[in-house]
Amino acid sequence: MAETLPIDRFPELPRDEEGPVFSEPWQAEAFAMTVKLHEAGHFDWSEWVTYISTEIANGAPPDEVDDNAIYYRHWLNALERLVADKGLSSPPELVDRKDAWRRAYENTPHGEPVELTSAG
Amino acid sequence: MAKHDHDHEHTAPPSDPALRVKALESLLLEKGLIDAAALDEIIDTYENKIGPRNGAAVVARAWVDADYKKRLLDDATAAIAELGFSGVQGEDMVVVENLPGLHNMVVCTLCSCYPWPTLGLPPVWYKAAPYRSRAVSDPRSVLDEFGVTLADDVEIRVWDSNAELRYLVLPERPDGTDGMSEDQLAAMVTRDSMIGTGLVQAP
Amino acid sequence: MAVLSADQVAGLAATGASCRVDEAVAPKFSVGDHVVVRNINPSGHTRLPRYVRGKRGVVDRDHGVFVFPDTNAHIEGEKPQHVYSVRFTPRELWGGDASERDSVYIDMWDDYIDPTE
Amino acid sequence: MNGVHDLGGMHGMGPINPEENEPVFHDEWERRVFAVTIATFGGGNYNVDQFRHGIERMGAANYLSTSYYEHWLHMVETLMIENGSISRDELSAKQAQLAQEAA
Repeated sequence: MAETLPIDRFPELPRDEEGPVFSEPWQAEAFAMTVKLHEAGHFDWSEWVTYISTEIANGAPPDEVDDNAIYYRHWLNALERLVADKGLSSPPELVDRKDAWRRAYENTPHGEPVELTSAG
Repeated sequence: MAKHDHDHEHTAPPSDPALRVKALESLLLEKGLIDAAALDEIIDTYENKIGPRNGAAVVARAWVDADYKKRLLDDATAAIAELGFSGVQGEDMVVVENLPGLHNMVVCTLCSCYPWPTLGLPPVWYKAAPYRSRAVSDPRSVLDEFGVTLADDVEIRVWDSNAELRYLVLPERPDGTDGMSEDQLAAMVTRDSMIGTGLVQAP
Repeated sequence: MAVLSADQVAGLAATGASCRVDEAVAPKFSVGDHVVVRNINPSGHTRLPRYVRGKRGVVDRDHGVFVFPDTNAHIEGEKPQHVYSVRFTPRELWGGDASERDSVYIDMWDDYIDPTE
Repeated sequence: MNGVHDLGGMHGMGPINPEENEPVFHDEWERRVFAVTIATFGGGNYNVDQFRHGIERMGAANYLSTSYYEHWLHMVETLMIENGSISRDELSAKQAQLAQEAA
Protein backbone atom coordinates (compact mmCIF):
# COMPACT_ATOMS: atom_id res chain seq x y z
CA MET A 1 0.00 0.00 0.00
CA ALA A 2 2.80 2.38 0.90
CA GLU A 3 3.70 3.28 -2.72
CA THR A 4 0.18 4.56 -3.40
CA LEU A 5 0.19 6.73 -0.29
CA PRO A 6 0.89 10.48 -0.55
CA ILE A 7 3.85 10.12 1.80
CA ASP A 8 5.41 13.30 0.43
CA ARG A 9 2.63 15.15 2.20
CA PHE A 10 3.38 13.69 5.64
CA PRO A 11 5.65 16.24 7.33
CA GLU A 12 9.03 14.97 8.53
CA LEU A 13 8.12 11.32 7.87
CA PRO A 14 11.19 9.10 8.46
CA ARG A 15 11.78 7.41 5.07
CA ASP A 16 14.29 6.06 2.61
CA GLU A 17 14.02 5.56 -1.18
CA GLU A 18 11.61 2.64 -0.68
CA GLY A 19 9.19 4.44 1.62
CA PRO A 20 8.60 4.87 5.34
CA VAL A 21 11.14 3.36 7.76
CA PHE A 22 10.38 2.02 11.21
CA SER A 23 12.70 1.13 14.08
CA GLU A 24 10.12 -0.87 16.06
CA PRO A 25 7.11 -2.92 14.97
CA TRP A 26 4.66 -0.71 16.85
CA GLN A 27 5.56 2.17 14.55
CA ALA A 28 4.56 0.17 11.48
CA GLU A 29 1.36 -0.89 13.25
CA ALA A 30 0.48 2.74 13.98
CA PHE A 31 1.18 3.64 10.37
CA ALA A 32 -0.91 0.76 9.03
CA MET A 33 -3.80 1.51 11.37
CA THR A 34 -3.89 5.09 10.09
CA VAL A 35 -3.92 3.94 6.46
CA LYS A 36 -6.80 1.54 7.20
CA LEU A 37 -8.86 4.25 8.87
CA HIS A 38 -8.24 6.52 5.89
CA GLU A 39 -9.25 3.77 3.46
CA ALA A 40 -12.42 3.23 5.46
CA GLY A 41 -13.25 6.88 4.75
CA HIS A 42 -12.96 8.28 8.27
CA PHE A 43 -10.75 11.22 7.29
CA ASP A 44 -8.83 12.61 4.34
CA TRP A 45 -5.08 13.09 4.22
CA SER A 46 -5.25 16.88 4.54
CA GLU A 47 -6.97 16.39 7.92
CA TRP A 48 -4.26 13.95 8.89
CA VAL A 49 -1.54 16.43 7.96
CA THR A 50 -3.17 19.01 10.26
CA TYR A 51 -3.22 16.56 13.19
CA ILE A 52 0.31 15.27 12.77
CA SER A 53 1.65 18.81 12.24
CA THR A 54 0.04 19.94 15.50
CA GLU A 55 1.69 17.09 17.37
CA ILE A 56 5.10 17.85 15.87
CA ALA A 57 4.66 21.50 16.87
CA ASN A 58 3.83 20.35 20.41
CA GLY A 59 7.39 19.12 20.82
CA ALA A 60 8.95 15.73 21.43
CA PRO A 61 8.00 13.49 24.35
CA PRO A 62 10.77 13.58 26.99
CA ASP A 63 11.13 9.82 27.34
CA GLU A 64 12.31 8.96 23.80
CA VAL A 65 15.73 9.55 22.26
CA ASP A 66 15.33 7.64 18.98
CA ASP A 67 14.14 9.89 16.10
CA ASN A 68 11.77 7.28 14.67
CA ALA A 69 10.29 6.60 18.10
CA ILE A 70 9.78 10.33 18.68
CA TYR A 71 8.12 10.68 15.30
CA TYR A 72 5.74 7.77 15.83
CA ARG A 73 4.85 8.94 19.34
CA HIS A 74 3.64 12.11 17.58
CA TRP A 75 1.86 9.88 15.10
CA LEU A 76 0.09 7.88 17.81
CA ASN A 77 -0.89 11.04 19.70
CA ALA A 78 -2.34 12.47 16.49
CA LEU A 79 -4.21 9.23 15.81
CA GLU A 80 -5.64 9.18 19.34
CA ARG A 81 -6.87 12.74 18.99
CA LEU A 82 -8.30 12.12 15.53
CA VAL A 83 -10.27 9.01 16.50
CA ALA A 84 -11.60 10.82 19.58
CA ASP A 85 -12.60 13.92 17.56
CA LYS A 86 -14.28 11.72 14.93
CA GLY A 87 -16.14 9.80 17.61
CA LEU A 88 -14.52 6.53 16.47
CA SER A 89 -13.31 5.72 19.96
CA SER A 90 -13.80 7.27 23.37
CA PRO A 91 -10.83 8.11 25.58
CA PRO A 92 -11.72 5.37 28.11
CA GLU A 93 -11.69 2.82 25.27
CA LEU A 94 -8.29 4.10 24.21
CA VAL A 95 -6.93 3.50 27.70
CA ASP A 96 -8.27 -0.07 27.73
CA ARG A 97 -6.69 -0.65 24.35
CA LYS A 98 -3.39 0.89 25.46
CA ASP A 99 -3.36 -1.49 28.40
CA ALA A 100 -3.89 -4.41 26.00
CA TRP A 101 -1.00 -3.22 23.84
CA ARG A 102 1.25 -2.83 26.89
CA ARG A 103 0.57 -6.42 27.88
CA ALA A 104 1.18 -7.52 24.30
CA TYR A 105 4.60 -5.83 24.37
CA GLU A 106 5.50 -7.42 27.66
CA ASN A 107 4.60 -10.84 26.28
CA THR A 108 6.52 -10.40 23.03
CA PRO A 109 10.21 -11.36 22.72
CA HIS A 110 12.47 -8.58 21.45
CA GLY A 111 12.50 -8.23 17.67
CA GLU A 112 9.32 -10.20 16.98
CA PRO A 113 6.20 -8.50 15.67
CA VAL A 114 3.86 -7.38 18.40
CA GLU A 115 0.27 -8.47 18.00
CA LEU A 116 -2.69 -7.68 20.16
CA THR A 117 -3.45 -11.38 20.43
CA SER A 118 -0.35 -11.57 22.64
CA ALA A 119 -2.04 -9.43 25.25
CA GLY A 120 -3.05 -12.57 27.14
CA MET B 1 2.67 -15.89 17.16
CA ALA B 2 4.69 -14.60 20.07
CA LYS B 3 6.03 -16.90 22.74
CA HIS B 4 5.23 -16.27 26.37
CA ASP B 5 8.63 -16.42 27.98
CA HIS B 6 9.75 -14.37 30.94
CA ASP B 7 13.48 -14.84 30.34
CA HIS B 8 13.52 -12.76 27.19
CA GLU B 9 14.21 -9.06 26.95
CA HIS B 10 10.91 -7.23 26.80
CA THR B 11 10.30 -5.17 23.69
CA ALA B 12 9.28 -1.99 25.50
CA PRO B 13 9.82 -2.02 29.26
CA PRO B 14 7.29 0.26 30.97
CA SER B 15 8.95 3.40 32.28
CA ASP B 16 9.18 3.51 36.04
CA PRO B 17 8.36 6.93 37.54
CA ALA B 18 10.56 6.31 40.61
CA LEU B 19 13.59 5.76 38.39
CA ARG B 20 12.71 8.64 36.11
CA VAL B 21 12.33 11.18 38.92
CA LYS B 22 15.56 10.00 40.53
CA ALA B 23 17.36 10.54 37.22
CA LEU B 24 15.80 13.98 36.74
CA GLU B 25 16.47 15.08 40.32
CA SER B 26 20.11 13.95 40.34
CA LEU B 27 20.78 15.55 36.95
CA LEU B 28 19.29 18.88 38.06
CA LEU B 29 21.22 18.73 41.36
CA GLU B 30 24.51 17.99 39.56
CA LYS B 31 23.94 20.96 37.29
CA GLY B 32 23.13 23.22 40.25
CA LEU B 33 19.64 23.97 38.91
CA ILE B 34 17.90 22.92 42.13
CA ASP B 35 18.99 22.91 45.78
CA ALA B 36 18.75 19.73 47.87
CA ALA B 37 17.82 21.52 51.10
CA ALA B 38 15.05 23.40 49.29
CA LEU B 39 13.53 20.09 48.16
CA ASP B 40 13.35 18.85 51.77
CA GLU B 41 11.84 22.16 52.88
CA ILE B 42 9.18 22.02 50.13
CA ILE B 43 8.15 18.49 51.10
CA ASP B 44 8.01 19.34 54.82
CA THR B 45 5.91 22.45 54.14
CA TYR B 46 3.26 20.74 52.04
CA GLU B 47 3.23 17.40 53.84
CA ASN B 48 3.20 18.70 57.42
CA LYS B 49 2.46 22.41 57.67
CA ILE B 50 -0.31 23.17 55.18
CA GLY B 51 -3.58 21.26 55.10
CA PRO B 52 -7.35 21.41 55.53
CA ARG B 53 -7.05 22.41 59.21
CA ASN B 54 -6.25 25.89 57.86
CA GLY B 55 -9.51 26.05 55.92
CA ALA B 56 -11.41 24.67 58.92
CA ALA B 57 -10.09 27.55 61.03
CA VAL B 58 -11.41 30.02 58.43
CA VAL B 59 -14.84 28.36 58.43
CA ALA B 60 -15.07 28.26 62.24
CA ARG B 61 -14.11 31.93 62.48
CA ALA B 62 -16.80 32.84 59.95
CA TRP B 63 -19.37 30.87 61.97
CA VAL B 64 -18.64 32.71 65.22
CA ASP B 65 -17.82 36.19 63.92
CA ALA B 66 -20.41 37.84 61.63
CA ASP B 67 -18.07 40.70 60.71
CA TYR B 68 -15.35 38.26 59.70
CA LYS B 69 -17.85 36.31 57.61
CA LYS B 70 -18.85 39.49 55.78
CA ARG B 71 -15.19 40.30 55.04
CA LEU B 72 -14.65 36.71 53.93
CA LEU B 73 -17.48 36.82 51.42
CA ASP B 74 -16.50 40.32 50.19
CA ASP B 75 -12.73 39.80 49.86
CA ALA B 76 -11.77 36.23 50.65
CA THR B 77 -8.06 36.63 49.90
CA ALA B 78 -7.64 39.41 52.49
CA ALA B 79 -9.88 37.77 55.11
CA ILE B 80 -8.06 34.43 54.83
CA ALA B 81 -4.70 36.24 55.04
CA GLU B 82 -5.87 37.74 58.38
CA LEU B 83 -5.57 34.21 59.79
CA GLY B 84 -2.14 33.80 58.20
CA PHE B 85 -3.07 31.62 55.22
CA SER B 86 -1.98 32.84 51.81
CA GLY B 87 0.39 31.99 49.00
CA VAL B 88 0.86 29.54 46.15
CA GLN B 89 -2.46 28.42 44.63
CA GLY B 90 -4.37 30.70 47.01
CA GLU B 91 -3.28 34.07 45.66
CA ASP B 92 -6.82 35.00 44.60
CA MET B 93 -9.53 33.39 46.69
CA VAL B 94 -13.33 33.32 46.43
CA VAL B 95 -15.52 31.92 49.21
CA VAL B 96 -19.03 30.72 48.31
CA GLU B 97 -21.57 30.22 51.09
CA ASN B 98 -23.94 27.29 51.51
CA LEU B 99 -27.39 28.33 52.74
CA PRO B 100 -30.65 26.50 53.39
CA GLY B 101 -31.75 25.49 49.87
CA LEU B 102 -28.36 26.29 48.26
CA HIS B 103 -25.34 23.99 47.89
CA ASN B 104 -21.99 24.89 46.31
CA MET B 105 -19.38 22.53 44.91
CA VAL B 106 -15.93 23.13 43.37
CA VAL B 107 -14.12 21.33 40.53
CA CYS B 108 -11.32 21.98 38.05
CA THR B 109 -12.34 20.26 34.80
CA LEU B 110 -9.12 21.17 32.94
CA CYS B 111 -6.52 20.15 35.52
CA SER B 112 -6.58 20.08 39.32
CA CYS B 113 -6.68 23.68 40.56
CA TYR B 114 -7.27 23.68 44.30
CA PRO B 115 -6.75 26.21 47.14
CA TRP B 116 -3.48 24.92 48.64
CA PRO B 117 -3.04 27.41 51.53
CA THR B 118 -6.44 26.52 53.01
CA LEU B 119 -6.92 22.87 51.97
CA GLY B 120 -3.39 21.56 51.33
CA LEU B 121 -2.68 19.42 48.27
CA PRO B 122 -5.73 17.85 46.59
CA PRO B 123 -6.76 14.22 47.08
CA VAL B 124 -6.36 11.79 44.17
CA TRP B 125 -10.09 11.67 43.35
CA TYR B 126 -10.21 15.47 42.90
CA LYS B 127 -7.44 15.22 40.29
CA ALA B 128 -8.81 12.16 38.47
CA ALA B 129 -11.04 11.92 35.38
CA PRO B 130 -14.28 10.58 36.98
CA TYR B 131 -14.83 13.60 39.29
CA ARG B 132 -13.57 16.18 36.78
CA SER B 133 -15.76 14.88 33.96
CA ARG B 134 -18.99 14.48 35.92
CA ALA B 135 -19.02 17.29 38.51
CA VAL B 136 -20.23 19.85 35.95
CA SER B 137 -22.69 17.65 34.05
CA ASP B 138 -24.21 15.52 36.81
CA PRO B 139 -23.34 16.94 40.24
CA ARG B 140 -26.17 15.09 42.01
CA SER B 141 -24.79 11.69 41.02
CA VAL B 142 -21.37 12.81 42.22
CA LEU B 143 -22.80 13.92 45.55
CA ASP B 144 -24.60 10.56 45.84
CA GLU B 145 -21.25 8.81 45.59
CA PHE B 146 -20.02 10.90 48.52
CA GLY B 147 -23.13 9.99 50.51
CA VAL B 148 -24.57 13.50 50.23
CA THR B 149 -28.24 13.45 49.32
CA LEU B 150 -29.83 16.85 48.80
CA ALA B 151 -33.56 17.47 48.57
CA ASP B 152 -34.77 17.92 44.99
CA ASP B 153 -35.51 21.59 45.59
CA VAL B 154 -31.99 22.43 46.75
CA GLU B 155 -30.20 24.59 44.19
CA ILE B 156 -26.72 23.40 43.22
CA ARG B 157 -24.00 25.77 42.07
CA VAL B 158 -20.88 24.19 40.60
CA TRP B 159 -17.76 26.35 40.36
CA ASP B 160 -15.23 25.31 37.69
CA SER B 161 -11.90 26.88 38.70
CA ASN B 162 -10.48 27.11 35.18
CA ALA B 163 -8.84 30.52 35.78
CA GLU B 164 -6.62 31.75 38.63
CA LEU B 165 -9.42 32.16 41.18
CA ARG B 166 -9.44 29.46 43.84
CA TYR B 167 -12.74 28.56 45.48
CA LEU B 168 -13.55 27.51 49.04
CA VAL B 169 -17.04 26.47 50.15
CA LEU B 170 -18.30 27.92 53.45
CA PRO B 171 -20.46 25.03 54.68
CA GLU B 172 -23.60 25.48 56.78
CA ARG B 173 -23.09 25.42 60.53
CA PRO B 174 -24.98 22.39 61.86
CA ASP B 175 -27.84 22.80 64.35
CA GLY B 176 -27.13 22.07 67.99
CA THR B 177 -23.64 23.61 68.01
CA ASP B 178 -24.54 26.91 69.72
CA GLY B 179 -22.43 26.38 72.81
CA MET B 180 -19.33 25.17 71.02
CA SER B 181 -15.99 27.00 70.98
CA GLU B 182 -14.28 28.09 67.78
CA ASP B 183 -11.78 25.23 68.16
CA GLN B 184 -14.53 22.67 68.68
CA LEU B 185 -16.31 23.96 65.61
CA ALA B 186 -13.12 23.84 63.52
CA ALA B 187 -12.59 20.21 64.52
CA MET B 188 -15.94 19.27 62.90
CA VAL B 189 -15.15 20.87 59.53
CA THR B 190 -13.99 18.31 56.95
CA ARG B 191 -11.97 18.83 53.80
CA ASP B 192 -14.85 17.54 51.67
CA SER B 193 -17.30 20.02 53.21
CA MET B 194 -15.05 22.85 51.96
CA ILE B 195 -14.90 21.34 48.44
CA GLY B 196 -18.67 20.84 48.53
CA THR B 197 -18.66 17.05 48.35
CA GLY B 198 -19.54 16.78 52.04
CA LEU B 199 -21.70 18.42 54.72
CA VAL B 200 -20.61 19.28 58.25
CA GLN B 201 -22.30 16.97 60.76
CA ALA B 202 -22.78 17.81 64.42
CA PRO B 203 -20.95 15.23 66.57
CA MET C 1 18.39 31.11 36.02
CA ALA C 2 17.62 31.62 39.74
CA VAL C 3 17.82 28.57 41.99
CA LEU C 4 15.24 28.36 44.76
CA SER C 5 17.02 28.06 48.13
CA ALA C 6 15.66 26.41 51.27
CA ASP C 7 15.21 29.74 53.06
CA GLN C 8 13.12 31.04 50.15
CA VAL C 9 10.64 28.16 50.31
CA ALA C 10 8.52 29.55 53.15
CA GLY C 11 8.33 32.91 51.39
CA LEU C 12 7.31 31.38 48.09
CA ALA C 13 4.69 29.20 49.76
CA ALA C 14 3.29 32.18 51.70
CA THR C 15 3.23 34.81 48.96
CA GLY C 16 2.82 32.73 45.81
CA ALA C 17 2.91 34.13 42.31
CA SER C 18 -0.36 35.81 41.47
CA CYS C 19 -1.40 36.03 37.83
CA ARG C 20 -3.39 39.16 38.74
CA VAL C 21 -2.02 42.17 36.89
CA ASP C 22 -1.99 45.61 38.46
CA GLU C 23 -2.85 47.45 35.29
CA ALA C 24 -5.82 49.64 34.38
CA VAL C 25 -7.46 47.66 31.60
CA ALA C 26 -11.05 48.59 30.73
CA PRO C 27 -13.54 45.76 31.17
CA LYS C 28 -15.52 44.80 28.06
CA PHE C 29 -18.47 43.52 30.12
CA SER C 30 -20.48 44.42 33.21
CA VAL C 31 -22.26 42.29 35.77
CA GLY C 32 -25.61 41.22 34.32
CA ASP C 33 -24.46 41.26 30.68
CA HIS C 34 -25.64 38.37 28.52
CA VAL C 35 -22.71 36.76 26.70
CA VAL C 36 -21.98 33.90 24.33
CA VAL C 37 -18.72 31.95 24.56
CA ARG C 38 -16.59 31.94 21.43
CA ASN C 39 -16.48 28.61 19.63
CA ILE C 40 -12.73 28.44 19.14
CA ASN C 41 -10.45 25.42 18.69
CA PRO C 42 -6.95 26.79 19.22
CA SER C 43 -4.02 24.48 18.48
CA GLY C 44 -2.08 25.98 21.40
CA HIS C 45 -2.91 26.32 25.10
CA THR C 46 -6.29 27.58 26.27
CA ARG C 47 -8.32 27.64 29.49
CA LEU C 48 -11.59 27.67 27.59
CA PRO C 49 -13.17 24.22 28.07
CA ARG C 50 -15.10 22.66 25.20
CA TYR C 51 -18.29 22.21 27.20
CA VAL C 52 -19.00 25.95 27.32
CA ARG C 53 -17.98 26.85 23.76
CA GLY C 54 -20.90 28.41 21.87
CA LYS C 55 -23.03 28.50 25.06
CA ARG C 56 -24.91 31.48 26.47
CA GLY C 57 -24.47 32.74 30.00
CA VAL C 58 -24.67 35.81 32.21
CA VAL C 59 -21.78 37.75 33.77
CA ASP C 60 -22.06 37.29 37.54
CA ARG C 61 -18.93 38.95 38.90
CA ASP C 62 -15.85 40.81 37.66
CA HIS C 63 -12.69 39.36 39.24
CA GLY C 64 -10.32 42.04 37.90
CA VAL C 65 -7.39 41.90 35.48
CA PHE C 66 -5.31 38.76 34.90
CA VAL C 67 -2.62 37.42 32.58
CA PHE C 68 -4.11 35.74 29.47
CA PRO C 69 -3.03 32.08 29.46
CA ASP C 70 -3.47 31.48 25.72
CA THR C 71 -0.56 33.82 24.96
CA ASN C 72 1.43 33.48 28.20
CA ALA C 73 1.83 29.70 27.70
CA HIS C 74 3.70 30.42 24.47
CA ILE C 75 5.70 33.43 25.74
CA GLU C 76 3.69 35.65 23.44
CA GLY C 77 2.94 38.28 26.07
CA GLU C 78 0.69 38.62 29.11
CA LYS C 79 -2.16 40.36 27.25
CA PRO C 80 -3.79 41.39 30.56
CA GLN C 81 -7.59 41.49 30.57
CA HIS C 82 -10.60 41.11 32.84
CA VAL C 83 -11.78 37.73 34.08
CA TYR C 84 -15.45 37.27 34.94
CA SER C 85 -17.42 34.58 36.66
CA VAL C 86 -20.09 33.65 34.10
CA ARG C 87 -23.21 31.69 35.07
CA PHE C 88 -24.64 28.96 32.81
CA THR C 89 -27.72 26.83 33.34
CA PRO C 90 -27.32 23.06 33.03
CA ARG C 91 -30.06 23.12 30.36
CA GLU C 92 -27.97 25.51 28.23
CA LEU C 93 -24.88 23.33 28.66
CA TRP C 94 -26.34 19.83 28.46
CA GLY C 95 -29.77 20.34 26.87
CA GLY C 96 -32.76 18.09 27.29
CA ASP C 97 -34.47 18.13 30.65
CA ALA C 98 -31.44 19.34 32.62
CA SER C 99 -32.20 21.80 35.41
CA GLU C 100 -32.96 25.48 34.77
CA ARG C 101 -32.44 26.41 38.41
CA ASP C 102 -29.01 24.92 39.11
CA SER C 103 -25.93 26.58 37.66
CA VAL C 104 -22.35 26.10 36.57
CA TYR C 105 -20.08 29.10 37.14
CA ILE C 106 -16.90 29.30 35.12
CA ASP C 107 -14.26 32.02 34.81
CA MET C 108 -14.00 33.66 31.40
CA TRP C 109 -11.36 36.06 30.10
CA ASP C 110 -12.57 38.97 27.93
CA ASP C 111 -11.18 37.25 24.82
CA TYR C 112 -13.34 34.16 25.39
CA ILE C 113 -16.75 35.87 25.21
CA ASP C 114 -18.90 38.07 22.97
CA PRO C 115 -22.03 40.08 23.76
CA THR C 116 -25.40 38.64 22.72
CA GLU C 117 -28.24 40.73 21.38
CA MET D 1 -5.60 22.84 22.48
CA ASN D 2 -8.35 20.28 22.27
CA GLY D 3 -7.14 17.42 24.38
CA VAL D 4 -8.31 14.72 26.70
CA HIS D 5 -7.39 16.89 29.73
CA ASP D 6 -10.53 18.92 28.88
CA LEU D 7 -12.78 16.50 30.76
CA GLY D 8 -15.90 18.50 31.60
CA GLY D 9 -19.00 16.54 30.56
CA MET D 10 -17.10 13.54 29.17
CA HIS D 11 -18.81 10.15 29.66
CA GLY D 12 -17.61 6.74 30.72
CA MET D 13 -14.87 7.64 33.20
CA GLY D 14 -16.21 5.33 35.92
CA PRO D 15 -16.76 5.78 39.66
CA ILE D 16 -14.93 8.37 41.79
CA ASN D 17 -13.69 6.03 44.55
CA PRO D 18 -12.53 8.46 47.26
CA GLU D 19 -9.86 6.98 49.55
CA GLU D 20 -10.47 7.07 53.33
CA ASN D 21 -7.82 9.00 55.28
CA GLU D 22 -5.75 9.53 52.19
CA PRO D 23 -2.09 10.49 52.83
CA VAL D 24 -0.66 13.64 51.21
CA PHE D 25 1.76 11.48 49.21
CA HIS D 26 1.40 7.77 48.43
CA ASP D 27 5.03 7.04 47.67
CA GLU D 28 8.48 8.57 48.05
CA TRP D 29 8.73 9.23 44.29
CA GLU D 30 5.60 11.42 44.49
CA ARG D 31 7.31 13.56 47.17
CA ARG D 32 10.37 13.92 44.93
CA VAL D 33 8.30 14.86 41.84
CA PHE D 34 6.38 17.44 43.85
CA ALA D 35 9.57 18.98 45.30
CA VAL D 36 11.47 19.03 41.99
CA THR D 37 8.45 20.67 40.33
CA ILE D 38 8.05 23.40 42.95
CA ALA D 39 11.83 23.99 43.00
CA THR D 40 12.07 24.39 39.21
CA PHE D 41 8.88 26.46 39.05
CA GLY D 42 10.02 28.63 41.99
CA GLY D 43 13.40 29.05 40.29
CA GLY D 44 11.64 30.72 37.37
CA ASN D 45 12.22 28.00 34.77
CA TYR D 46 8.65 28.21 33.41
CA ASN D 47 5.38 29.99 34.11
CA VAL D 48 2.12 28.41 35.28
CA ASP D 49 0.63 28.39 31.77
CA GLN D 50 3.68 26.66 30.28
CA PHE D 51 3.37 24.18 33.18
CA ARG D 52 -0.24 23.35 32.26
CA HIS D 53 0.48 23.22 28.53
CA GLY D 54 3.38 20.85 29.22
CA ILE D 55 0.89 18.38 30.69
CA GLU D 56 -1.78 18.89 28.03
CA ARG D 57 0.70 17.91 25.33
CA MET D 58 0.84 14.32 26.64
CA GLY D 59 -0.98 11.88 24.37
CA ALA D 60 -4.57 11.01 25.31
CA ALA D 61 -4.04 7.40 26.36
CA ASN D 62 -0.81 8.30 28.15
CA TYR D 63 -2.55 11.13 30.05
CA LEU D 64 -5.50 9.02 31.16
CA SER D 65 -3.48 5.97 32.12
CA THR D 66 -0.95 7.80 34.32
CA SER D 67 -1.34 9.51 37.68
CA TYR D 68 -1.21 13.18 38.61
CA TYR D 69 2.45 13.21 39.68
CA GLU D 70 3.45 11.27 36.56
CA HIS D 71 1.87 14.14 34.60
CA TRP D 72 4.05 16.57 36.57
CA LEU D 73 7.15 14.44 35.97
CA HIS D 74 6.46 14.36 32.22
CA MET D 75 5.96 18.14 32.27
CA VAL D 76 9.19 18.97 34.15
CA GLU D 77 11.20 16.63 31.89
CA THR D 78 9.62 18.22 28.80
CA LEU D 79 10.08 21.86 29.85
CA MET D 80 13.62 21.44 31.21
CA ILE D 81 14.65 19.75 27.93
CA GLU D 82 12.93 22.45 25.88
CA ASN D 83 14.53 25.33 27.78
CA GLY D 84 17.96 23.72 27.32
CA SER D 85 18.64 23.05 31.02
CA ILE D 86 19.18 19.36 30.31
CA SER D 87 19.33 17.27 27.15
CA ARG D 88 17.28 14.27 26.17
CA ASP D 89 20.45 12.18 25.90
CA GLU D 90 21.76 13.25 29.32
CA LEU D 91 18.46 12.31 30.92
CA SER D 92 18.29 8.96 29.21
CA ALA D 93 21.95 8.21 30.10
CA LYS D 94 21.25 9.07 33.75
CA GLN D 95 18.22 6.77 33.75
CA ALA D 96 20.29 3.93 32.29
CA GLN D 97 23.06 4.51 34.85
CA LEU D 98 20.62 4.47 37.78
CA ALA D 99 18.83 1.40 36.44
CA GLN D 100 22.17 -0.42 36.19
CA GLU D 101 23.18 0.62 39.72
CA ALA D 102 19.83 -0.62 41.03
CA ALA D 103 20.08 -3.96 39.21
